[in-house]
Amino acid sequence: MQAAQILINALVLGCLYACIAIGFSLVWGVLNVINLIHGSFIVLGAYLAFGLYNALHIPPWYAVIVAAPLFFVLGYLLQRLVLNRVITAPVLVTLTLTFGLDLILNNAMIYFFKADYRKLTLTPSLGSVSIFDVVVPVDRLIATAAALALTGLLYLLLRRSRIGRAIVAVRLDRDAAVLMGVNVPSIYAIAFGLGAALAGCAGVLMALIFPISPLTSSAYLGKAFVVCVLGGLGSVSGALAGGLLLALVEGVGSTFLGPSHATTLSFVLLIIFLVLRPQGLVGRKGFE
Amino acid sequence: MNQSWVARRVRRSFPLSAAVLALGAQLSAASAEDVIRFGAPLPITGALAPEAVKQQQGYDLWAEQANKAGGVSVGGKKYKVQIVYTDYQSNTPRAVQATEQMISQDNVNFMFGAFGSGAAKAASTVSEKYKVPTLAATASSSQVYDQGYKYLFGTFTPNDTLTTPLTKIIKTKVPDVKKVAILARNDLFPLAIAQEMEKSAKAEGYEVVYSEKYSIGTLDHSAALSQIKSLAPQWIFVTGYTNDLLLVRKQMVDQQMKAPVVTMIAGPAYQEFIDALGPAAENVSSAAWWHPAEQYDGKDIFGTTANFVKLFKAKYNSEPDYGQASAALCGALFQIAIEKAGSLDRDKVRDELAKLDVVTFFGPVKFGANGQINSLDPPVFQIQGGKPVVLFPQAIKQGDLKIGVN
Amino acid sequence: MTRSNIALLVLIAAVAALPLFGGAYALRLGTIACLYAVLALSWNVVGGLAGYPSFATAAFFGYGAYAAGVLLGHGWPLWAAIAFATLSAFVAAAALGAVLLRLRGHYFAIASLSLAEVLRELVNNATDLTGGGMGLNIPLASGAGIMAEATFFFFAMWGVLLATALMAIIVGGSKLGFALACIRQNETASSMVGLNTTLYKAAAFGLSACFVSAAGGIYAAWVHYIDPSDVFDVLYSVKPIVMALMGGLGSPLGVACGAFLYLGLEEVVWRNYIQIHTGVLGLLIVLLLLFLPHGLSSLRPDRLWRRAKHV
Amino acid sequence: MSELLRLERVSRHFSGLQALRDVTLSVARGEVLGLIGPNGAGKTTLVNTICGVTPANSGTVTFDATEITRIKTYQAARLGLSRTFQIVQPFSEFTALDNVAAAALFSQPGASLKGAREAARAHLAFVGLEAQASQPAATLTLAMRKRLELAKALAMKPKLLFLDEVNAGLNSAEVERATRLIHELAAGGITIVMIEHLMKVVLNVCTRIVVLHNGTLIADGAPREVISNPAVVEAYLGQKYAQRSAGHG
Repeated sequence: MQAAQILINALVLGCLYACIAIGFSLVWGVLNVINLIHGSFIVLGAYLAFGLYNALHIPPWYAVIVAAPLFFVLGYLLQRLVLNRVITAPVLVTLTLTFGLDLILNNAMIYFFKADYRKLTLTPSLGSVSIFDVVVPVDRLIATAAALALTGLLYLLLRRSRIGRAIVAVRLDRDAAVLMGVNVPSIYAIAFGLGAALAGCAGVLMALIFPISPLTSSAYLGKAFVVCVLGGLGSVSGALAGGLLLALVEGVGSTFLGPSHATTLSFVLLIIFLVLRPQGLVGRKGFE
Repeated sequence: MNQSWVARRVRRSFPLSAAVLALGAQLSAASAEDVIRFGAPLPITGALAPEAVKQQQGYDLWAEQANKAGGVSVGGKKYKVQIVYTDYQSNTPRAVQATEQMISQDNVNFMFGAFGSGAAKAASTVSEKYKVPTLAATASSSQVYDQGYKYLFGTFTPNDTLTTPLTKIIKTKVPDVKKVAILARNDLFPLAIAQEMEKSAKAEGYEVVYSEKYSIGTLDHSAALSQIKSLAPQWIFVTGYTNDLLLVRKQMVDQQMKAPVVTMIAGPAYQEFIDALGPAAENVSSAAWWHPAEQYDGKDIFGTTANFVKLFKAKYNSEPDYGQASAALCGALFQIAIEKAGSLDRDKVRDELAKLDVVTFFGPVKFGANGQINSLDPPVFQIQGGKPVVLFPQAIKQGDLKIGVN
Repeated sequence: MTRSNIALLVLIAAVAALPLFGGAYALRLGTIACLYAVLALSWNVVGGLAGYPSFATAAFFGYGAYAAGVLLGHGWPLWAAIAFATLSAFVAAAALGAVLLRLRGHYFAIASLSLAEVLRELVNNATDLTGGGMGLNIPLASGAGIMAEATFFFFAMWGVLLATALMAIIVGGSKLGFALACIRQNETASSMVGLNTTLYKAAAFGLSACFVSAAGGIYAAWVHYIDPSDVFDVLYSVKPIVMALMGGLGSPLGVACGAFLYLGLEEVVWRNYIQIHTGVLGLLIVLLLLFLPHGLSSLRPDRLWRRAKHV
Repeated sequence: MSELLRLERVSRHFSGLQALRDVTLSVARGEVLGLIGPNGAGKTTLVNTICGVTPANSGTVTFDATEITRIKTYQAARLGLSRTFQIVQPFSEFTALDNVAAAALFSQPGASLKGAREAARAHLAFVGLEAQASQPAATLTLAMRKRLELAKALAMKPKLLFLDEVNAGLNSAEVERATRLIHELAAGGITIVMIEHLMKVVLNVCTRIVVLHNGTLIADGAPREVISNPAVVEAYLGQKYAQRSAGHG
């Protein structure tokens, strides 16, 4: 019985992890930038959901629709005005720059929202549903469904739309894309905007389940790292594969080794994958 | 990927102007006419930031009351009170640096300890060396007071004073409790409480079927909780800070975990915990070093507990919890000691603190030889009907333990 | 022995004069300044010279703090504990480097970043050895008064700084430094001319670890109480990079100046903006990277016209 | 003449693409072997496989009587296998002198930096670059960089030198000068394997030619015979043209 419960937990959590990681993976894959603000974007999204729910009673699954454009614009401007100036710099500079930006954003959130923990509690609490004594909370199911919808939407965008094809082209080979007439700087800005929108939406969904505080941004960022490396970069399937693997490892690990070893296990797994299979489960070798 | 863009070695014949060390060193020390300055290092940023807000509220309330009453009388002369804050970023080494900076640079007269047992302990080494009396408002672990320091005092009784009375109540009130599960945050204070709990439980003959730690920043506890659920303990004991306990409690409800007794320490005492969880907080039991329902008639500036609660609500319009109360108490105790010593001499004030035996709004205060208070019975309480109800000590009992948490 | 290296040694000698006129707090700042310079100079060997973006400094620092802390707890004298921490860090980092340094760019950055995470969790869970989440008490190395202890630890850290600076200078002029420069410019071409890249990279990673570990050990003895989330804090990995970028990558003198400058800024910012100092620090980092990618040393007038040509 | 390099049934594939198929080849000491074939025939892959950049998936490579199939690139360099790159790979921030010094320093373990710099100066003089000794490599012209590659290869005191299209992108005067250098090297007794498209140079310098097409050796012999061999012409110019030229032999 317990095995089924762990499996279901891992499945549900895995989709959430995928949703947390997909924006980060897109920015890393396309712009070749490790975006350390990603965690704080998620927390900002959670605050937005908290504000909308308490002030205007807009439940999170609708708030996602509000969050996406807002965060897209935020991401687009941030890339255009700040990140674009150092986009050709080595990883050292871009990574440290996003670290600096994260310090600013995180500190601003502590300053304006005060650091204490907030929890978005839906007044008609949704309780949980149980299928032959495996119990799953409804709000988590909704978040997982929305997460899958979000990743599916991105998958379609990348596959079907012109912008999507251009983004994938830039990810595969920037120089070739330029020759094909792709306006790379604007694609960078759009991709970063998309990444921020995905982070914001993930944050809104997380607000359903986890407490909201600027201090959780590093936890979200850590998960995004591990999921990207395990699953493989810049692709939706990679994020899903990585998310599910991480959730399974943490679930099994904490059951048999104790919860405090779960995080250790995930980072050890990260290093093993990095050394043996840097392109991840489903990624393709051949790009930095 | 060729990295010559920045990493190119730049040949330079002569470096920048002289080292900037001098730039950072000096800060003008405020002129100290008749003002008593108290140093208060707080984790304003970083993981413990929510606790800093509470501590500051306690200190400010006392300072305001003291100054409103004309200040602290030192040998007949009235001195204003000023509290010097600094942010040590929830980083213990920074707390040590902040303590030394306040003592040697800002020339504070006395010190309030940093938040929590770890930082308070590390910083106490510095204040001990400078022989500055320090009152730690939130350091409960006995390890903090095991270095034989003379200038360190703490207003929280040892951790076992929380777990032992609780275990006794459960032993008498809930006879069918046999198996106990303990889940603790891997941090000094929560881990120390969990270890004390394990001792008290085993002393009462309970079988501890699960005793594990969860790492700081864990987002998802469902794996650990489902394992606990499969062991079906009657008593689930979880330690951590407000955020962790909110998360654990919510995920227990998500997994429909039921148990006759669920105890959580250091969360339910906070109003945010009750507001955030609503019905899920029902019947969760806990223990803390102080509770607004207590009725003590103190000799300190606040007088009765009720008066303290009234003043606190007037200033911050929220129920005070034990963290805020303890911070205000430290101010009040310093005031009593200074007025008794009749001087700002640190050794005299220290001796007064050591000899202290006074009833305050917080309860009877008497420090043991190691500086840790040993005269209080921390109240045990349970959340009933959305309000914390005191179960122990007998003097302020408000209700009986309700069984069954779902 | 280039002029900039001589200037570096002169600068370090000048720092040694601090106890003559500084109080206990100035000594504390001086000790932290030496610590920062050790971190930055050590990082520079693998980050500046070899061009590998290492975020592993925090892992080595934490390792040194706990290795020495545990040994001091078991009665070892301070110098023995520090020596062990230094040597074991070199060997461990060299072995680890041979594996991790096969990765490049982002992948190496992430692997080195998660090194500190893994080490912190291992220490967190080895409760009986390291005290785990409860932290570790380290017995007082010397029970003397305030000034005596402050001066003792200042010179201990200063000694490590001197050793690190000498290492940086020697490596800069040696075959190892030359090899690392080749690797940074073009690793494939380097192996084509017979350069055993794995060996030299592992040596560089070891050198970037041993003195940081020594500094970690002295730090542990100095603060008497350490806990995992403090000594494995990611800031110990990021700060040396910002310092090196501030001073101008590659040259030991620039990096050391960057370290001292960073401490000055951090102290001023931390003192005056209680609520928003992390934000201000973030702003400094962003402005530095956007407008002064070659570090402040590129501000000198005679270099300005050359920089203009680049833009 | 004793044999210096032997390849037996060497194959190499890149996940599906069969770059080399059962190549068997032997190179004697002092030979100047021309390695020709259309683009994508696997010429550079063959050199990379010998030097250990892309180790062979099957078959064996023996050099100077020691098996080097699984060798690491830096070990190959130290055994005296040195090469120039089709796309030039200098250490751009180093001066020309340091570029060559790097080769001298690391190819002979135990060499000192000072000694390597002195040796480098001599090699630079040999290729006529001593005037540019203290110039950063990035500022050299293409022709100069090609010669710098040559000087670097020489600094490794090679027993077997691979020249990968060393004349590509050079004007006729520069080709003339490069060919003279290769003559001098061959005269000095260094065994050379040249990947080259300019038939004029091949015929002028090479003592023997092998032709690679789709990863397999399709011809091996004296330069004159090989270039008139119909299979070779077909490989280069396609089916139709081959019949016509065969018609009037």
